Amino acid sequence: MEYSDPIFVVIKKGILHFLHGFLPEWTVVIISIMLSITAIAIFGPVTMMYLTWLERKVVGRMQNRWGPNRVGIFGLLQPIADGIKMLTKEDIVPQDADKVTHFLAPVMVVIPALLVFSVIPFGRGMTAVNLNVGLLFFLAISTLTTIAIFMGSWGSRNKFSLLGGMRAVAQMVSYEIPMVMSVVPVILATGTLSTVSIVEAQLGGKWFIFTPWGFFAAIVFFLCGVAEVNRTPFDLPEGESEIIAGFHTEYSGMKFALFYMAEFMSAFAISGLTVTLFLGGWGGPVLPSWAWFLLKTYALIFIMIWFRGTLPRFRVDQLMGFAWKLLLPFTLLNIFVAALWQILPSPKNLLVSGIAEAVILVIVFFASRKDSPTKRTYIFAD
Amino acid sequence: MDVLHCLARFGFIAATLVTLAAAVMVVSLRNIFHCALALILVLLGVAATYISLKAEFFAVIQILLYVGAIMTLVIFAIMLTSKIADTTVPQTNRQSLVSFAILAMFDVFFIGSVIKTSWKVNAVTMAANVDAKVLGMAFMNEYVFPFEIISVVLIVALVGAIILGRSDQ
Amino acid sequence: MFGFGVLKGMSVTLWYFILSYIYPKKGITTVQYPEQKKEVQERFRNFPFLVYEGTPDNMRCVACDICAKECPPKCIYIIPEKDEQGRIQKKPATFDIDFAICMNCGICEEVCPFDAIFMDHDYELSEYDRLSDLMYQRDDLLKPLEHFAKIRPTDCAVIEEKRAAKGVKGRAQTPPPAAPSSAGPAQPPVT
Amino acid sequence: MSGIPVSYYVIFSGLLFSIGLYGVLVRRHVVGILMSIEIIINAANINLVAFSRYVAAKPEMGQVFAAFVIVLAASAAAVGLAIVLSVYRNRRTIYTDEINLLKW
Repeated sequence: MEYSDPIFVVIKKGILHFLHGFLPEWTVVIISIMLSITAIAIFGPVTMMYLTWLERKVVGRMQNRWGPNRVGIFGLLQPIADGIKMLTKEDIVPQDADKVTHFLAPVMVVIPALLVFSVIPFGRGMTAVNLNVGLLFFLAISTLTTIAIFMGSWGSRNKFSLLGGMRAVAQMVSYEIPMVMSVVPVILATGTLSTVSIVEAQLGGKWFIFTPWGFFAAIVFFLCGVAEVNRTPFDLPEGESEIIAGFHTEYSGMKFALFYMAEFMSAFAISGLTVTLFLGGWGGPVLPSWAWFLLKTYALIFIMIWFRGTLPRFRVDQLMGFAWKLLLPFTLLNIFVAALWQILPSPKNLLVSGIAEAVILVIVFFASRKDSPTKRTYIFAD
Repeated sequence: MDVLHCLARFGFIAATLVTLAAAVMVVSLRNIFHCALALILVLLGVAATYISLKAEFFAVIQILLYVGAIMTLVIFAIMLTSKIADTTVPQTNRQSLVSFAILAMFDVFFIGSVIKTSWKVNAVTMAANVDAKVLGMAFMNEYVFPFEIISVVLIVALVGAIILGRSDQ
Repeated sequence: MFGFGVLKGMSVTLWYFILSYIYPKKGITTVQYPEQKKEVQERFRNFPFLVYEGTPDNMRCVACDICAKECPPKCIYIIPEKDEQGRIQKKPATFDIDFAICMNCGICEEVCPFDAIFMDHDYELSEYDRLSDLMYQRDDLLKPLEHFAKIRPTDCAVIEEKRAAKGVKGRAQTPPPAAPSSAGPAQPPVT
Repeated sequence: MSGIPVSYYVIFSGLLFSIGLYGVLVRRHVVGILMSIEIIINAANINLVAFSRYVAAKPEMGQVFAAFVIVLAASAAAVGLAIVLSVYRNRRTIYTDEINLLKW
């Protein structure tokens, strides 16, 4: 398949070529880096703004409502109105709060959300940094969010914040493990940690989601990603009906908006990484590569919003049990299935690994069910 | 490209200074939670050092393991134990002045001796590319026995930690 | 079982999502409020108003103060009119209702022996100042009997029939939907 | 990176080590001591990686050892924090000079 450079790459190359005429080489290198950073720094917040719009629209439609439709046509200016409102709101800091921590937390939470964009391949040649450990970089940087959330929750000096923060940390640490484990088969198949190489290994329709192990690994990875960014049904850290707003109870105005921004940008990044790992990245016919990437990513984001429109929140023990009893053993065994797929010859491996996958799924499912807590008996409610 | 090298060097020195300042904060701040946050900064600075040594894989592992796992554990332990924000409790014992003097003397001699030593730099390893594949090969071929031992140690430690940390039924 | 419940629930929301595009009438149940308004029911009640017949001078209220006494949040304030000798007239000089306090209970309507005060259907009353703008004076509250007949035709017919049967003189002689020109004499009813 | 001599790294790790050792010596809080130990381990790791890059026979050797050290640090942290928790549960204190049951 022949791919030409996407338009954004052509523009960047043109600018650099123009500058190369009269500037020394090192400034051109710096400007090249700056251009990538600027593109991400613009793309991230704009994505966040329109994801809020999209989420409100889609959830509204699912709940028999129109969603925002007042500001601008189809409510398209709603994010800007929200932004103005957020910026002009009073910034409230609790009297007993740990001022430094309380101030730093929203900043710290946005940094990893922006950093992970640097290794996502948005299109052919459209990766800001082609790290040879890009995948691990993504996973490592996204763990920094945990610390930032905990800083905010502890710095607020509010018991609901602290509860939300503790829940966030417990949940993120738990879901980190099946997430990494579900990525291992992909590394096994491609033999690389670079996101760009992973996408290139899937070109020509050899998407990993079409393999038995890839299908389940993609589901597990996506579910863990949803849990990592604290979205419904895993939104226990900010469960409104239980602990007010969780870790961002004491935040208002722009600081709250930063938490929100981090959540949405992480949601986009997780969807983008799922696309990169399992759905063939930017590969696809006819359309330009970045359009394919955005199409697939927004399809996954739609699924996230669909979850939010449908599912109720997990209970804490269900949440932990799901991660440790179902997902973790399943992803561990999934690695073996992926190894089977790798070593067997081509037509046989589909059958063998498919059967192995089904057997493992059934075993893990029933093993985890047996241990699940017995049905509660209500003594006083009857 | 000389300017870029200068910038990289400046960045490394800045990261080093930030790391040292954060390390001082870890041992001197009164609020133990702030200490943990400063320790995270130290670990990130050490990861930056690894990147300057062209050990990107190791830097990422450092962030993933230390910041993601160990620091979360430490913060959980801090939360579970004590009154953290109470600044009236003294956080240092009486040895602080003595140990400060001894360690300062140690540092002076140490830096002096390091500067006087002439290091034989190995040009081959300087240029070598150590990525995840090379490390994996090393783990699975030459160092496979220590690798297995260390995994057993880790499992034993985790089981022990669970047994120790479990509340008595 | 086996997570199929989740899929079932998700198919429901997806169906409504699609339905809202292909058949919005059923898929979307909200009303676009300032442009579209829902028809209020006839027995809907909001803040009270005072009834007059024909001209605003010809009001039914006799300043008996019963509604002010019965009002649970005490939002009604009445001063009867006095003539030159200082005798109390059967007409309010001041009839204030503080809509910021009124709780729409409708007790004033229930207790009024002269059928002079009724609950209105108007609910768009927001103001910028709750102290002065929501304090409705007598002249703000006065509305013709035809308004009452229009918003609550059933109640109006029953009440006016009863008044006619009781033989209340004067103001009840005109059938409610009639033109204001045929209003009765201006004599205050002797009760 | 070629511009940075190896002595920079050694001095850096030496300073980090002495700061960590100071923390171990003077901290009263057990978790503080554990955190200082983490600093010391990191200083050692910097040395391992730097020497493997500059002077070792094989470039991956130091990193392999540093990985072992990280695993050991993780197990030490896990066990240490579990001990801290059980001590706190039994004695209601985590200041080292107040935990003197075995002192004579």
